[in-house]
Amino acid sequence: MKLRFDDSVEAFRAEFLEWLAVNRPPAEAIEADPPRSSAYIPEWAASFTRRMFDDGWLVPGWPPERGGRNAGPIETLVYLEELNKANVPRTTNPQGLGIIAPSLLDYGTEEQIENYAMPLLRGETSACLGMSEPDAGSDLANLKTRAVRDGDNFIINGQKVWTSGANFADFCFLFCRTDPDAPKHKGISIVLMPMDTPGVTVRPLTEIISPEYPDLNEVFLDDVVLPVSNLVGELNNGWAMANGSLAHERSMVWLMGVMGMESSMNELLAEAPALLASLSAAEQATAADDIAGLYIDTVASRCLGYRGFARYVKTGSAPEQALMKMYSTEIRRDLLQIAAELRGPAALPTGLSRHGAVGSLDAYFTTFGGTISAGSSEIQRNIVAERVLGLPRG
Amino acid sequence: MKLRFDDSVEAFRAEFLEWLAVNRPPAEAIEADPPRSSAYIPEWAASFTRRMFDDGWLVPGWPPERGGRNAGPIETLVYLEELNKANVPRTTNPQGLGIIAPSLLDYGTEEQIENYAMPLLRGETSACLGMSEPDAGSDLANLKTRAVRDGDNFIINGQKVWTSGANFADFCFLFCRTDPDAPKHKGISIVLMPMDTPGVTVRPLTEIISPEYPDLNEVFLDDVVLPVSNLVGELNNGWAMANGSLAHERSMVWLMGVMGMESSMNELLAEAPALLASLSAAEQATAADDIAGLYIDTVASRCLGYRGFARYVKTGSAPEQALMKMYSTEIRRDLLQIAAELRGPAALPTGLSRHGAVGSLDAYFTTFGGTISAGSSEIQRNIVAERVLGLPRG
Amino acid sequence: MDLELSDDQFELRDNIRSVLEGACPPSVVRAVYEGQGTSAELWQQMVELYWPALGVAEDAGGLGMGFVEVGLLAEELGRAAAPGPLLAMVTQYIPMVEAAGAADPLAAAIAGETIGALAYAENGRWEPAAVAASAEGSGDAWSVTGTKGAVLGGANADVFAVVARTAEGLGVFLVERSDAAVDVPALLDPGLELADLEFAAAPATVLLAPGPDAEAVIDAVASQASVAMALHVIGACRRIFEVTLDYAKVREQYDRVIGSFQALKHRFAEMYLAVERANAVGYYAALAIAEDAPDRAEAVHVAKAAAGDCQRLLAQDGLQLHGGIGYTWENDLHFLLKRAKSGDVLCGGRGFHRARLAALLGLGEAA
Amino acid sequence: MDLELSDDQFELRDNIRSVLEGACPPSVVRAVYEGQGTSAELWQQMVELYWPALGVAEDAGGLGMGFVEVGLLAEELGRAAAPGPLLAMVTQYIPMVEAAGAADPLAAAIAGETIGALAYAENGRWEPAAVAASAEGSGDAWSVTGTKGAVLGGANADVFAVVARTAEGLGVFLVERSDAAVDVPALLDPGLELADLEFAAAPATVLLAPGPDAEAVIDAVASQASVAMALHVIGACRRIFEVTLDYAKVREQYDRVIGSFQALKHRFAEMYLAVERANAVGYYAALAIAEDAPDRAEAVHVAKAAAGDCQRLLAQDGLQLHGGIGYTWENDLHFLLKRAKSGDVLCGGRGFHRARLAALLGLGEAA
Repeated sequence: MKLRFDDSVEAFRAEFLEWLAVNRPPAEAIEADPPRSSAYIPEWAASFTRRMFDDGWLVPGWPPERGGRNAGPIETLVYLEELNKANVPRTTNPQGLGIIAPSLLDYGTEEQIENYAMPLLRGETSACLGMSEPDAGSDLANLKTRAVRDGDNFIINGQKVWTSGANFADFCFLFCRTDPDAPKHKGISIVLMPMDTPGVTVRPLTEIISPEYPDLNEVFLDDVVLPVSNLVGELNNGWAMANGSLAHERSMVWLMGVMGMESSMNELLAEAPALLASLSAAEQATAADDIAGLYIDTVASRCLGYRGFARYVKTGSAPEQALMKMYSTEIRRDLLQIAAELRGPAALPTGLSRHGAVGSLDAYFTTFGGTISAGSSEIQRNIVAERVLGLPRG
Repeated sequence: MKLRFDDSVEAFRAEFLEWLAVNRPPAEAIEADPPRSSAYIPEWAASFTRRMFDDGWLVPGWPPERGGRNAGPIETLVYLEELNKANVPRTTNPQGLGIIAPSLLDYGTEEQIENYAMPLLRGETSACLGMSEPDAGSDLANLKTRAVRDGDNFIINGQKVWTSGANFADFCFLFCRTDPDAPKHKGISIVLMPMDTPGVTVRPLTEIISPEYPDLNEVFLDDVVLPVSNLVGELNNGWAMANGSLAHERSMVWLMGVMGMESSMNELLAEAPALLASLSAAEQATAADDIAGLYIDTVASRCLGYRGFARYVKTGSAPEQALMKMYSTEIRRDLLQIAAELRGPAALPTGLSRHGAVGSLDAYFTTFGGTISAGSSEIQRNIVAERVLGLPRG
Repeated sequence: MDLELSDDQFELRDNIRSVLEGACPPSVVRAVYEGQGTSAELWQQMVELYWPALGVAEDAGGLGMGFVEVGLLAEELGRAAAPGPLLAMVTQYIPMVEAAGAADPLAAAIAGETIGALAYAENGRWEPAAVAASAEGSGDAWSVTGTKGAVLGGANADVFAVVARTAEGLGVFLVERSDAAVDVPALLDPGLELADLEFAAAPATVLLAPGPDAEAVIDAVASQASVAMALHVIGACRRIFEVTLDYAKVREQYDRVIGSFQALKHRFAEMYLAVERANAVGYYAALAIAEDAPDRAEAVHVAKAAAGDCQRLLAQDGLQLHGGIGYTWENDLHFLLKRAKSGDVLCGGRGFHRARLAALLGLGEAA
Repeated sequence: MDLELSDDQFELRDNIRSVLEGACPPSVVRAVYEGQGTSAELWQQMVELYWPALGVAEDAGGLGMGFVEVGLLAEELGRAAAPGPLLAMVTQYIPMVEAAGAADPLAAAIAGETIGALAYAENGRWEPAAVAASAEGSGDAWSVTGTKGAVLGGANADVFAVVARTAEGLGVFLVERSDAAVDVPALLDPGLELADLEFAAAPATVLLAPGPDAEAVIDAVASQASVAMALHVIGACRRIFEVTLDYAKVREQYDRVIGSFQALKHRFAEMYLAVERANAVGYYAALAIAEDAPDRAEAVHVAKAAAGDCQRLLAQDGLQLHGGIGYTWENDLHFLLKRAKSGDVLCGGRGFHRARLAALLGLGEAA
């Protein structure tokens, strides 16, 4: 155990900070056109992505020939930390940068890389991930969208739901069933689908907060024709690629949860004196105790994350993703619940911003995006119990 | 809804209080030889039981020919409340008085009533309930103790566990399997077994607190011979009688939980000023908040109990026993946890009394007798979910 | 002691519920949320049913029902997440006007001719000590200066009953809407019609002459309002529980209805307990008020604090167990979620009432 | 930043664990509980392994390991529910003696010739403000008057390092056992060897001369002791978790192993989180002490408070999920349950450390 990073890591940090100071998008530009949908690319984001990519800072962990600088995991961690501290979003299309582009580089053809992956990396386009379906929910094996071979084309019919960013994305990384007779886990393929293909209908699902900024969508696929050349990787190998795709950057996913909690905690601590001032002494003490409890969780999620990360660096496996996902999303929800109660009736106005200030009920409700999506807390608990603790299924 | 009882109920209460004032056992006698095992009968208890029975106050809800006075459920509630308020235990053999004696009156022969039930009611003997077994746990259907007919006798072999009071009881109300080929719920019978029958071995299971006062026992049955005349009710009808036996006074079981919580709460409120005095102002406020939360639970358990009781009086069915069992035992555990933390290191000495003062860790640990036995909290939650809320099994 | 509703009370509840199912289905709530409609028609229907007069004494022109019955109405309005002024009228403004013995304003309120709102809390605090708004004057000529926040039903009120401080203590003063600056923020739950008010030497008349008697009345009305709000929250929570339970019985995942998963079953048992717990102490408090029980003050705080516990769990698990569908605007669940959470912070939140309770139990600062 | 134990640290932990599995199996703990044995032999074995000297600087005759390593020892002692003076010696008395630079007492302690205990808390409070015991004198001639409660390891100690108040501030004084009235109550966990002490003008020598420097040392030693006690509690909790998990994998009810019931699975996930959470912040605090991090003070309170959360859940669910068998004296589980709960109230309980943390975060009264 040690608290400080090696000098080489600190040198890497310094180099990035120097670059960032020069190249960061102006805070006013971000504020004027903030990240909202998962696939909306404001102008500042497009140009910042391009600068990052050109200078080897968009995907520092990749080799130089792919636009990176072979940064190790610890350096990548420091890079992400500094972006967060600087309040600069690394991307406004996280699925595109984090999952789809690397999957294409791993499994795609040269042409697919050129036409689909590179524009993503240059900030020119955005992409969405077509996985969830109405009856499948979190259960990819139950996928029903069909792609039927017809000469050089696939004819695709089905429906996707909870598709983040489909209303702004240029293309979709679409999971569909190409062999209906195979066992459930087999027979799934991935196809690249431009969102303007005839037969694709996107219906935004407005959320319970800020209906003016929908991010989730239903995507209806009605005799959508795509060339077979849009197939990614091998036919019927989608399940394996999905696990590959989702595993990309999995070793860093925890950091988003930890940083989100830390930001909220810092915001709460900054506001707390003013919020506490109107309370009675006894209420102040119990509120302070609540906040202290949340602070413990903030520290704990950070320590758990860094410890798991150290294990990953050492052994290549980080078994605690499920625990971190469930924990960091739930404590953030708890923080925003307590902050809203502390704010009292002032928590009731809505629409201040997409996520609201800490302590608005708006912000409380948006935390359920974390506990429900990408494998609900209930599913994470199953995973912890079965895969980490070895309890029997059933 | 109304807060006050009818005048007739208040007249009943007054009559009982008058009797109790004259006949109650002296507090010093109780303190000198307190209730400990579930079947130990101190002298004061034997004579008090006899006086209660003779004057129609032991089982006031029964008809006069059985020693009661036909009191209605509301009167019976008031009677139990007043005994609790007066700190007088109604019996030191609750299974004998509450389950075994009434079951015998319902299902037993005249001879069984004369030889087994009446001595219980006169405070002359005590009895234990032989249900749980090592591999069956809470699952009576898995009962393995065998009774094999041999002429006019049963030959009984098997083992019971968690048998409260077996170390002091005069006889056991023994559940055993008399038809091994019948479906699990069938083929169970009840036999009266004097504890001094050859082949009966009792091994007290000392508890994690106060090992000097064991109440739970293992009971080993090794070729125990009992006359067929000791069979209670019909052969192979034990399951139905068990439900009948356990249902006796079920409408009042909640009251024990509520009264236990109220006693603990009152004790805690009385001690709280002294306990809080050594804390910092902030700690005082959070401790006060914790106690306020427990007070809410105390009031709530009382209100839920009385409401359920009113429903029972009205409709004859009280569906909330499972909820009340789980709730009242768990909040009592929570109260004793918080009280112990509040007491700090002073919670650590042991052996002050069987259950310890509120705030000792001794007392905390004994509360698990409530959450584990008689259907654990987990089983109660299943029952609530399936039988009350109609969620599917499996 | 009988803590179960009487047959008459059950009948009243069923009657209210059935009226609201017809007059205030989710589509009516949605119209208000989406700016496609107002609460006016619903309010008119309720006036015609004499609901504003439910708890008003018969000799004052009301239906003469007790406070338990008022609680039933508050709960059912929560269950429907009903928009509009009725909750504010029947649990805050009208009780204050009736307690003041002000015959004309009471008659106008009952008849639906005037919509009034009680302006009490400042800075989010539902307590006398927080009242900084002041009144000056005498006889019929008073003026009120100060601010009031999150006034329930204030958005559409014609008149405000303003609790204000004078040299003689607190009193209550009537101020016309036109004499106040009324700010109506965009709300998470627009149906509550909250308003923030500012009075700059606003002309006012006395409703309740300042002094110790007035303070006792203010306390009694505020207590009733707290219990009614508790029951309102509980009504929303019970409905969340019901729709979530129904959903769990039909929604399938991994080829099973999700309600058959034991972990969810146990959570439903917890939710059920939270609702029943809050309901039992909520009606106990209503009864304690109706019959002026000695533990009435404790019961009020217990009720609102337990409603706070209830909404914490029910909003959280109701939404969580619905999964993504509950997170969408087009599902009706969110009306209930927002009503439950909004109601918690009105009339004093969970923490406020727990602290007051602790003080009453002798465990801390005086209330 | 690397929050994982190093290979050396893992090796040390495994080594300690394996020694304790041999020298301190449950049968040894049971013998102490049942009055059939003492901790003396175990203590002697530990002395021979130089464990009392684990964290003492090499030039003072110790093994020169850091505070993280001391934490590992404390955790493993908790895992074994080990009886005897080692925990008190290695995490309280010896650090105080070493910090005081008292070569002879240190050498005697390391060699196992003297068993010492730190007498700090009064009235259950682990803080300077609670110290009412007073010392008078000068040079080598001092006397101490006052009472100390729940002194860890005090039952078998030969000498007490007593924190006492003087006109110059707090100091630490050595008092021989024979000069104190030592009361050893019957304890829930006799292995902790707690004692209540009374000093009536007891002859004493100066260990740490009173004044601001002494107060800083007392604070540092008390902080270390708190973190060590946190890790000790966590060690007991992790073992509760393991044996409960093992039990759930074999115990059948309703023809299934109980660990296959989803509601229990989710509770195991919660227990696992509680243990990992406390462990992560516990070692973070140890590291923060070892490297004198700027957030060291917060980290100490976080660690002990999180250990408090952990023992709440693990004692409760560990016992509950064992069912009746865990409730019996003959099962070994209760040694761990009692150690976990006892450790929580020592060195300041969960509530104390949360309140201190809140104060450090600027949220309330000054510490």
